[in-house]
Order: sequence, then structure tokens, then C-alpha cells
Amino acid sequence: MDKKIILKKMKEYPAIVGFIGISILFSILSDRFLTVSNIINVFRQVSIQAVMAFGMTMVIISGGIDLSVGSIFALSAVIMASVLKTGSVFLGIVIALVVGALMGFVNGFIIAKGRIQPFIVTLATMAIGRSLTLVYTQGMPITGFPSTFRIIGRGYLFGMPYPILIMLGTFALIWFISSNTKLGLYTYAIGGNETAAKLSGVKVVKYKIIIYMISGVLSAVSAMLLTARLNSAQPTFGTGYELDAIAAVVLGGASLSGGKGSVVGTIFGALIMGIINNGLNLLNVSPFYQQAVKGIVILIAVLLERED
Amino acid sequence: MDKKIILKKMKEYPAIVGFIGISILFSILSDRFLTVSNIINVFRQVSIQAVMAFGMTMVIISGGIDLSVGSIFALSAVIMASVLKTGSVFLGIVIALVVGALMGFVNGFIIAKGRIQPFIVTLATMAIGRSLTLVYTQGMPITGFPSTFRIIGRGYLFGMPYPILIMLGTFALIWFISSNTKLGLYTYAIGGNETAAKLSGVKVVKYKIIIYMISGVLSAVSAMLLTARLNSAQPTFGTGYELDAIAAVVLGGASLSGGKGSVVGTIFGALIMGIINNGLNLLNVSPFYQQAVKGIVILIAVLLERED
Amino acid sequence: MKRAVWLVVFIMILSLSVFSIKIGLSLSTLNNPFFVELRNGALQEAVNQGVDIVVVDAQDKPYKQLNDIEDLVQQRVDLIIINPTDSDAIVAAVEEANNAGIPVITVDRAANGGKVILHIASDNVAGGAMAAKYIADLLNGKGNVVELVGIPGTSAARDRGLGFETELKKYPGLKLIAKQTANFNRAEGLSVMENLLQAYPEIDAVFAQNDEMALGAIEAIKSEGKLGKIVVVGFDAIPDAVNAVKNGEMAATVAQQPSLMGELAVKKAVEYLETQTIYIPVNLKLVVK
Amino acid sequence: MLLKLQNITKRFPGVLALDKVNLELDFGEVHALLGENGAGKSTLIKIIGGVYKADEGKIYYNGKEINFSSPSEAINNGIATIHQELNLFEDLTVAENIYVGNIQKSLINKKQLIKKAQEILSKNNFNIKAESLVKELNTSEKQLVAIAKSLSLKSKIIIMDEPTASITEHETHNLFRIVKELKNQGIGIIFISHRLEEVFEIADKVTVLRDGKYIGSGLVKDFSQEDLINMMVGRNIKEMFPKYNETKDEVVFSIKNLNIGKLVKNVSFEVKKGEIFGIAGLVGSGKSEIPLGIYGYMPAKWDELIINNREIKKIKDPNKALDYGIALVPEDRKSMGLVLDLDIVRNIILQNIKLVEKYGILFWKNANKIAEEEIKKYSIKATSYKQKTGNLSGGNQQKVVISKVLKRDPKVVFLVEPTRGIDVGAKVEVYNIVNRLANNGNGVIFVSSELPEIVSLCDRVLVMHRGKNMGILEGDEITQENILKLATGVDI
Ligand SMILES: Nc1ncnc2c1ncn2[C@@H]1O[C@H](COP(=O)(O)OP(=O)(O)OP(=O)(O)O)[C@@H](O)[C@H]1O
Ligand SMILES: Nc1ncnc2c1ncn2[C@@H]1O[C@H](COP(=O)(O)OP(=O)(O)OP(=O)(O)O)[C@@H](O)[C@H]1O
Ligand SMILES: [Mg+2]
Ligand SMILES: [Mg+2]
Repeated sequence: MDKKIILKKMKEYPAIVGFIGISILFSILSDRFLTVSNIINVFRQVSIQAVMAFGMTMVIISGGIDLSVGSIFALSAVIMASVLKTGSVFLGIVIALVVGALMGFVNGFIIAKGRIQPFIVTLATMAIGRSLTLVYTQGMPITGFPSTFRIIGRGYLFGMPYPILIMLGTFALIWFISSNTKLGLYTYAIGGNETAAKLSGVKVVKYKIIIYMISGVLSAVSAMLLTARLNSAQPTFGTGYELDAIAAVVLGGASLSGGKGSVVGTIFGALIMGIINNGLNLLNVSPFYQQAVKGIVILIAVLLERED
Repeated sequence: MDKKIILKKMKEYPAIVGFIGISILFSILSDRFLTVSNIINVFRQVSIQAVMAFGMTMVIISGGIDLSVGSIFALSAVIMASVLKTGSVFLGIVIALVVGALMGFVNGFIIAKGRIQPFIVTLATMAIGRSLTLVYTQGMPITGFPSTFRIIGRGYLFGMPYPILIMLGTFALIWFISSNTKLGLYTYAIGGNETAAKLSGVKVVKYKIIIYMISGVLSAVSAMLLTARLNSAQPTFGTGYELDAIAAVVLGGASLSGGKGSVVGTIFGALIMGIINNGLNLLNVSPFYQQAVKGIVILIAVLLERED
Repeated sequence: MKRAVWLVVFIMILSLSVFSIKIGLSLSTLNNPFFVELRNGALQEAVNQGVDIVVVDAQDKPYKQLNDIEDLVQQRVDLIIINPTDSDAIVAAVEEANNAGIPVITVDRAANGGKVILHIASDNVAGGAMAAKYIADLLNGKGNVVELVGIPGTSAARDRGLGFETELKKYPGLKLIAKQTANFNRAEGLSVMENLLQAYPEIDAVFAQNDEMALGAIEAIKSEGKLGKIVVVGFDAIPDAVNAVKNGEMAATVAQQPSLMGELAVKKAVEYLETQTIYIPVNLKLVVK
Repeated sequence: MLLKLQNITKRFPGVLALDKVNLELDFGEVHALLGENGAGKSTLIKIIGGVYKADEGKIYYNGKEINFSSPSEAINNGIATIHQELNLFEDLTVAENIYVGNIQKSLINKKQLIKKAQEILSKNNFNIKAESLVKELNTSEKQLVAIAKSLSLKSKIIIMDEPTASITEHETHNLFRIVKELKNQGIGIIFISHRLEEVFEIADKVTVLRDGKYIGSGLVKDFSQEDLINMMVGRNIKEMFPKYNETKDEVVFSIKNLNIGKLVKNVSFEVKKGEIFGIAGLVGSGKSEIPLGIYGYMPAKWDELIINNREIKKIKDPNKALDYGIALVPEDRKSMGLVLDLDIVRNIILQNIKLVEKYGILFWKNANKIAEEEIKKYSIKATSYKQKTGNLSGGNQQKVVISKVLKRDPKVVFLVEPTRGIDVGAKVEVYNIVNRLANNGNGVIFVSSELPEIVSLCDRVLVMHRGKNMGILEGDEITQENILKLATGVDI
């Protein structure tokens, strides 16, 4: 009975299959892989990318793409950092979220109102966000925050690191939004057939803006996690994260043409990427070969996913 | 009469409007911009990205994406370089093209036969290609080629630098392919409606493979240009080029959902990116602000394009 | 009378705009505080000397650097200071400047060809060796070492790794048990180090090919509660790292004094445009507590 | 007066789609809108529904002048539209499809949603499960979902653009029963169809358009069928179902024990030279899978397949099928027939590449000439052969599909619902083509849900029920009753 449900879930979210396959592989190759401390370690590492990827999931389901997540990440991190330096932790976090929401709003507004391809709009805001970050910091990192803030990065609650808890919290939230709210349903509808959504009376502009704002806010949350973990905000933060986030979503079974996908898939997509990195380090694969191994493992993962 | 044709072309390829708009802007702001030597300078700079973007245009029209172009670029460059060191220029070039074609074949084969999303397949081959490059070179650049080869990078024919001539040649070729051949028609059809293409008798698998091979070969041609210009092949060559190439194609009016686009648009898309970089340098915009200005100019360009 | 004053002012403005010196500075990247420092040193000196400076950023891409330098040539700057992304790939750009009759000074990395009037060096190979030697001294020539590698294929990663590993081989008691890439990035330094700590419970020292990775590694070591038990040596001496050395979290960082290099480059450039100059290397030093 | 349109004019690049059109709709009235393919019917109702803006003219709704700028505005004001091109979300459930755009609360209770949707479906006798995914439905079921969606809105006006084009007769009757109920509630209905008998059955008033121009309107009972055809086409049509083919003895096509997954089981039949062979069946009978299987699009198995005395073991790909001389007019022009982003000429040569290509290079002069001929032959209403097929009216899109498939002179041709959505004049033209094809010695297999055309056109009819061949009717046996009996599993 239970077995059947698991099998059904596996079919529904093929990323689970890829995840299990690769986990088995690494467990055989390294006895360090399947230890409690390493598993917690991997989850904590994955939390940062995963939170960002949850927002990207919404965007991709809606048929869009958000290349600016890495820049939003950096900008909200450094602005938050400068507020944190004044000692106000709460204010810092709030401002980070506001920065994320604002950047997301700009994205969504230009994309939906201007009817311009998301790729090119977020490519531009990616550049703009990076610039703002460099100007704001003059290229230097901001370091040293109140210890109450740093707890977010390294504290534990009931034996669970905060980043993991925050990841699970955002996961639950986005899962709920996408499967139990009007916003979620409309996201799938817009991505599935935008014309039909419009003809059905969906206010496409409004919902697109909200979707990109969610992506912006989650990038800021993700930035908060890394800033707390490193006790430092870097102007180079988040470079290249957009590809990682998109990869996690696509590995999770979403389609870049929209209308399909789920955060359940995405969390496993992110975990696949995370355990590959972890496994390669554990096995001390030579730096020159690492990428090849990573590429091959990704291909194996998608082939495994396809099998079912 | 002539005016009408120009207006029509502008409507057909809105990137021309963006290009002209930005050119006018920079001509006003810098008297260095509109000089013959600077124009030739810009075209030569653009040639490398443009050639790669022509291949990407075919891929994107077919509804795909190729993230591995930068890695193909690097791998074919270093393998060519090591052959060039033995003195055989012709062989070196041929081998570079073969490497590009092979990598493209692998991409196309996995995508078409395995029916896996191009994004994830080329993400994997991007990593694998980079690794092969590092392993092949052991991380060292390869430098110093026969002078006959270096002419490709710096020589002139009838006052035109070779890279520009090669760019124009590949442009003409891809333009001809996409508008006057069976392959070109099939590319649009596959990207527009794969099912309909299949039912019309198009061998989708075969043509997808050919399309990715073209992208691979053009990445190799592009690599040849840069290697000749720099007289050196670096294992880090081509990092991040995929985004530049995709950006040029999308700025050129293609849609990432496939079925639409043209190399005419792409060449102007690449030129837009090129003159922005050139103009910002000529105007001595501070590096911290450059990206912001670049982002804004891109947004202006797409808004101009939309106007018409 | 009034007219005469205006004339003088006019001539002064004219002479300023015609005769003032314009220097181009082409940086490999600004995505790294090290090069930001270098730029800041150069900008400051340019203000002091009263010369114009045009800064371009190659974002670590050799082709972008070539384009940048071509654009500088288009602007007819008087001299170009180049911080190459790569010693070989820069030669074409140097030669283009040479052809246009514009003198070139290189900073940090050398150019392996073309005519360069002055090179302000920092020797990455020697720096790597210095780090190995220091670790050997601290560990009394015995222990397990891991190395955090920068972006594979870049010259900094190559040279620093080469110096470090060659020197390390001289100490048979020191074992390089793992060597992993963290791409010169602090966040990756953190996660790679976390993973390595999972795999290797007995690590005695870490050499990171730049400070960013070292600082990330320190955070990982901290959360494992192993701070003080593992020797961390970085490279570059960026301000955060110097602080970390001061408060005892980091054992040492190889200093290249980027700000001084930038300053010197501009100073010598101005000197050269009047006379000639000699080769003045900036010494490496180890910043320790 | 519920709705009044005055002098509505609409231009598209190169086309005057509507030229000063008037229409009046009263409470509780069913108003039929008629016209040939491309006459401007869909454009007109899209203007009412807020999809397009009229260039000129006025719209009064309940006495007030209105000017909707988006579909959501029209819907919120009580005007619901069932569009000709189905606007559904393939990856969502039926329930979700019905409620997208019409959800009041931010939170969704999925069970509740399915329950409510199921109520609507059952109330209207639509035999569809609310929790199934739309992509699992066949075309007629999808059409019913679109109808259910519009009924769920509780509107004052419901506009139906060819709702009956792809549903069965039984379902059509059911729909008309619903329409009558709506009428009694005072709801106004605009009804578009190319089947005139339906107009006489359900409509009170009728308005005819031709080439975007208002031709006339009045009470349905004041017109005869010929009157309406005359008004639409501008000439008389003598024979609705021309038939002049001659069956020979020679067999051109035969298949034994065709199996396609669980959808088609052990079906065998043969087609003779000059014969028009029909396949009929209800929804879900598997009749449209037969062509797809033989054509190499769905995995299929058979014991023996012979075309023109040549045995064919396997067809892996449509490309191979075409090589063997098998052609297919697919059921759904939008998803299977056309590349909507491409123009008419490109769509036509896509399937006829050999006529215009040498060494992979295309000869555009030939291609354009062919396209021009085809446009003339099928009287496709288009600005030129360069018009994007996505911008053609639905019926004209169908004509392009038929044209591109038949151009290649196939030996055996499957026509699946080929007259879906095309006007009377064009239908007659298709029937003529089918006759000519048969007489030229090709095997013609006509798959249709429209019984009148099956009965009038076919020489023999295979009737499917739940994937099985229930029998092949011949000659006088071919009647609507007999087909329906077999199709519902009753032996005769
Ligand atoms: N978006 C568009 N762009 C350009 N032309 C269009 C567009 N939409 C419709 N047309 C043209 O307007 C005319 C009217 O089309 P419409 O779809 O209203 O016809 P229709 O009466 O509904 O025909 P059918 O019976 O085939 O559905 C046609 O000539 C069509 O080609
Ligand atoms: N992809 C699919 N997944 C699940 N079920 C499907 C799928 N495609 C079709 N079906 C189901 O298979 C059954 C057969 O559909 P089919 O299209 O063969 O009907 P048909 O006989 O052609 O009728 P018609 O074309 O007249 O509507 C239908 O009940 C449909 O719901
Ligand atoms: Mg219509
Ligand atoms: Mg069917």
C-alpha cells in the first residue's frame, strides 16, 4: 500500500528517482557520504540554492525565466549588511526583503506591461543589479554582524540548523501557494496557455508581477542565509546562481516552456546538484575532472528520471 | 520607394531600430564613436560573438538552447592550438571544426533521441567540455602559432580585417540556409510545432542533430578567430559566452519558445551588445556603473524595437 | 585688463585639455577586492598627480580585455597600464598598443611578449612557495594539508598552486591529502571546506589560493568547532583577511600590496611620459600576527 | 434590447475584417451568426468579448454604451464567450480549467472545486470526470469542457463560436436542450455554426456576413436554407453531397489485425480502388487512432498491411508512411496540422518539399506558384500566400491543411474530420476532391463523426466501438440508425 504511494510519487516527481540513484552511487563510493552529519551538511549547503530555486520554480511554471536572481541576491545582501552593521537585525532583514520585492516588481512590471521577453528583461536587470551592488559597496565586502543575526547561519533548533528549517518553511509555503491558492493555479494557467488565461479573464499582468516579486523576495531570503553563514556580504555574491537555480528547477521536472513543474521536484533537483558537489569533494575528484563527472552524473540523473 | 523598403525591413527586424537608436545616442555623446577606424574596430570585436550567435540562432529557432557553446569554443581552441604548434595550419583548423561538429552531434543526439530538455543536456555537456579542455591542457594555455594562422586574426583583405570577412561569410551562409534551404524551413517548422513537423514528414531527430552540429561548428569557427587574434588558446576560453550568444539572438527578435528569429536580427543583436561595450569604454563610464548603463541601454533597445 | 585675465584663463583651460596626461588602466576584473584595491591605489595616485585616468574592466575575459584595450587605443590615451587576465593572451593587445605608439606598463601579471616598458610584478609562484614554507614551519614539517584551488585554468590558480605544491614536496612529513576547487569564491570556500571536513577528520592546515576562499573555509572550520586547530593560510591580503590574521582566525596571508602596485604604476607612468624609468618590483611579504 | 452593435469596423494589416456591421440581440433570444470562412464572425464576437477593439462603431449593452478593454472586463460584466479555438490548459484538470479566471477567494479547496465542477458537468449531462487532466480528453470532450466553463459563469450573454463543430450529434442535442433552458432564463445567445440545419433548429434570428460586410438579418423562419446559402456565398449550391466515384474490384489497401495499445483491437479492413471508405464511431471508439497508428505516429502492430500489392511490415515514422504513399489530414489543425507561425506557402511546401527542392535548396518561385494555385483551388481567403496561417480564420486554416496533404497525390489518404469548421461551399469542394481522388485510383479513407456526410459519401463504412470493428456496412445498410446501433455496441 505504502509502496504504491511511493511508486506513484516517484512517477509524479521523477527527480526523486535521480536523487535516490545518485545517493546510492555515492554511498557505495564513499563511506563518509551516508552519515548523519554529512546529510545535515548537504541539506544546509543546499538550502541557499533551494530557496532561490523555489522562487524560480514559480517563474518557470509561469512560462518565464529570471536571470536576475543572482544580482538581487547580491544587492539585498549588501544593503542588508550595511543596515546590520548599525545593529538593527530586524530592520536589516526587512530591508533585504523589500529590496528583493522591489527588484522583482521591476522585472515583473517591465515583462508584463511592456510585453518583452523575460530573458532579455532580466538579463538587463541582472546587469543593473550587479552595478548597483558594486556602486553601493565600492567593490568591497561588508563584514561582521551582530551575533543574533549570525545565529541564522549557524544556530540550531531541535538539532536542526536554521538554514534547513528556513528552507523547509519556504518550501512548505511555496508548495501551499502553488497547489492551494488562486495565485498558484493562475501561475500554471499563465504558463500553460497565456492567451487562454487572458481570455478566461485572468489578470495576467498583475499575477506576473506577483510571481516575479516572489522570486525576488526568495532571492533575498537566500541572500540572508548566505550572509549569515559567511558573516560577510560580498559584492560578487550570487554570480552564476541563476544557472544553478534554473538547473535545479529543470532537473526537478519543470519545462522551460512553462505550465509544468513543482517545488517538490525542485527540492530534489537542488539536492541532486548539492550531493553531486558534496560527493565529488568527498571523493577528492581532481579539479580538472570534476566538471566532467558532474556533467555525466547530471545526464545519468535525467536519464534515470526518464526511464520511469 | 527605397525608403519604404527600409521601413519594411525595420519592421521585420526590429533589432535594426535598436541598433540605429543606440548608434545615434553614442555618436552624439562621443566624437570618437563614428569614425571609420572605430567602426571597423567594433565590427572586428563583434565578429567572435556574432559567429557563435549565428549557430545559436538556428538552435533557438528550432526551439532549443545550447549552453555548451563556450565549452565547445574552449575545447576546439586548445585542440586546434596543439595541432597548430606542430606547424599544420590547415589540419589544425579542420580538427577544430571536427571537434565542434562532434560535440554538436553529441548534444543533438542526446536531445533528439533521448527526448531530454536541451537546457539540461547542454548544461551537462558544457561541464564535460570544460573538463576535457582542462584535462587536455592540464590547465595551461597554449601559445605561439605559425604566422600564416595569425593572419586570420590580424590580417586584412581589401582593407577589411579577416574576422569581419569571416563573420560576413558565415552570416551569408546561415542566412542562405535558414531562408532558402530545406534544412532552414525544417528548423522553423520544428521550432514552431514539432508535432505538425513530424506529421508533415520531417525527420525531426536527424534535423535536430544537424542543427546542434552547426552550432558546434560555428563555435569552433569563433574559437579560431579568437585564438588567431590572441595568438593563444586558453583553457578558460569561452566562459559565459553562452549568455552573450543567447542575448544577441533574443535581442535580434527571436523567441526562446522557438519558431521565430533570423540571423539578420542576430547580427544586429550582436552589434547592439558590441557598440554598448565600445561606447561605454569610449565615454569612460566607470566600471562600477558600466553594467547598469549596459542594462539600461539594453532595455531601451528592446523598448525601441517594440515601438515599431 | 579683464580681457587679459580671461585670456589667461582660456589658455590655462586649453593647455589643461590639450597637454594633460590621459592614462588608460585595463583591469582583469573588479569582481575581487584585490583588484579593487589595485584600482583604488591607481585612482588615488592619479588624483595626486593631476592626470586623467580611464579604467576598463575585462571581467576576467581575455577577449574583452583585448576589446577594452582597442577602445583605449581608439581614444588615443598616452599610456596604458595593463593588469593582464593572462600573460599569453595579452600579447596581442600589447602589440596593438605598440603599433599605435602607445607605451605599456603591466601590473601583477606580466605579458609574455610585445614591448612593455615596465612590469610591476607580484610573483605568484614565489607567494605559493612562501605559504607552503610557513605552513611547514607552523606544523613542524608534519601533518595533513588541503588546498583550495581557484578557477581552474587561470594563471593565478596555476602559479600559486605550482609554487605551493613544489615547495610542499620538500617536506616529506607534509601530506597534501585533498585538493579541491572553490573558484576563488568565499561561498564556495565555505561549502567545499565543509565537505572536506566531513571527509577528512584530521586536517592540520589549509592553503587557499586566495583570501576569499580562506575566509569561507574559516567559517566552515568555526562551525565545526575546530578554529585554532587548523592552520589557514590565504593569499592577497585583502582587508578582511588582514583582520582575520590580526584576530587570530587566520594564520597568514601572502600580501601583494595591490594598492601599492596601482599607485606605483601610475607614478611610473607619469614619470615615463616625461623621462624614462627603471624596473621596480613590489616585494611580496607575509602578513602574520 | 440586450446588445446592439452599430457600424462595427475592424482592420487587420491588409484585411478589412469587418465593414460597418450591425447586430441586435434581445433577452432570451438565440441569434445565429452566419458567413463563409473568413467572413468575420469570430472577429465580431471577439470585439464583443473584449479581445479586440473595434476601429469604428458603437456597442450598447443593456442600453449603455460599452467599450471593454480586456476579456476579464467583459466576463465580469456578464458576457461569456466560447471561442472557436479551444482555450484550455492541457496540464490542468477539467475542474481547474472550468474555474480559471473565475475564482473569488485566494485559497482553493481542491475537493470543493472538483465537486462544484462535477455538479456543473453532470447537470448538463456531460459525461466527463472533473478530476481528469484536459490533455487526456479527446477533442469533443474538450469542447464540452469549454462549454461547461462558459455555463459556470452565470452570464447574461453567452457567445458560442462553432461549439458544435467537433461534438457528436447526441451531444449537440444535449447542448440545444441547455440552450433552450438558458433562453427561458432570459439569457441572450449568439450562435455560430456552419451547419444550417442547426440554425433552423435552435435560432430565432439570423445575421449573415460576407467578406466582412453586413448582408442582412431577420427571423429564421422567414428564410429557407437556400436563401441563407445564397446570402452567405453569393450564389446557389446545387448539390450538397456530390458523388460520382466508381468503385473497381482491385484492392489498393488492406490491413489485417491492427492493434494500437488498448485503444484499437484486431481491426481489419480493405479499401478498393475508386472507393470512398468510411470509418465511424462514437467518442473514444478509437476511430481516430487507426490512421495515427498506420501513419507511424502512434506505436501500432499489424499482421499484414498491403498497399498497391506491396507488403509493408512496419512504419516507424510519418516520414516513412509518406514514402509508402500514405497521407493523413489530421484531426486537429492547430496542434497537428499547421505550424501557425509560418505562412501559407511554407506550410504547404513543408509536406511537399520534393516539388520545390534540389540538393536541399528551395526554389521559391515554384513554391509561391504552387501556393497561389492552392489558394485559388480551395478558395482560401488570405491576403496572400505570405499570410501567417495563425492569422487565418479557422476554416481557412483547415483548407490549408487539406491542400498541403493532398498536394502530394497520395496512394492512400486518411481524412480525419476534414470538414470540421469549414463552410458549405468549401465542404462541397472537399467532397468533390474526395470523389476525384477515388476516381484517380487512390484509396480514400474518410473518418468522420458527421453522420450525414458519411452516409451520403461513403461506399462502405466500418463502425468502431471500444476499439473493436463492429462490422462494415455496405450500400443500403448505410443509414444513420444502423451506424449508431453498431457504434453503441448493438448488433444489427
Ligand atoms: N490576427 C489577425 N491578423 C490578421 N488577419 C486576421 C487576424 N484575425 C483574423 N484575420 C482575418 O480576418 C478575416 C476574418 O476572420 P474571422 O476569423 O473573423 O473569420 P470567421 O468568419 O470566423 O471564419 P471561420 O468560419 O473560418 O471561422 C479573415 O480574412 C482573417 O484572415
Ligand atoms: N493521452 C491520453 N491519455 C489518456 N487517455 C487518452 C489520451 N488520449 C486519448 N485518451 C482517451 O482515449 C479515448 C479514445 O479517444 P479517441 O481520440 O480515440 O476518440 P475517438 O474515437 O477518436 O473519438 P472522436 O475523435 O470522435 O472524439 C478517449 O476516451 C480519451 O479520453
Ligand atoms: Mg471563426
Ligand atoms: Mg479522436
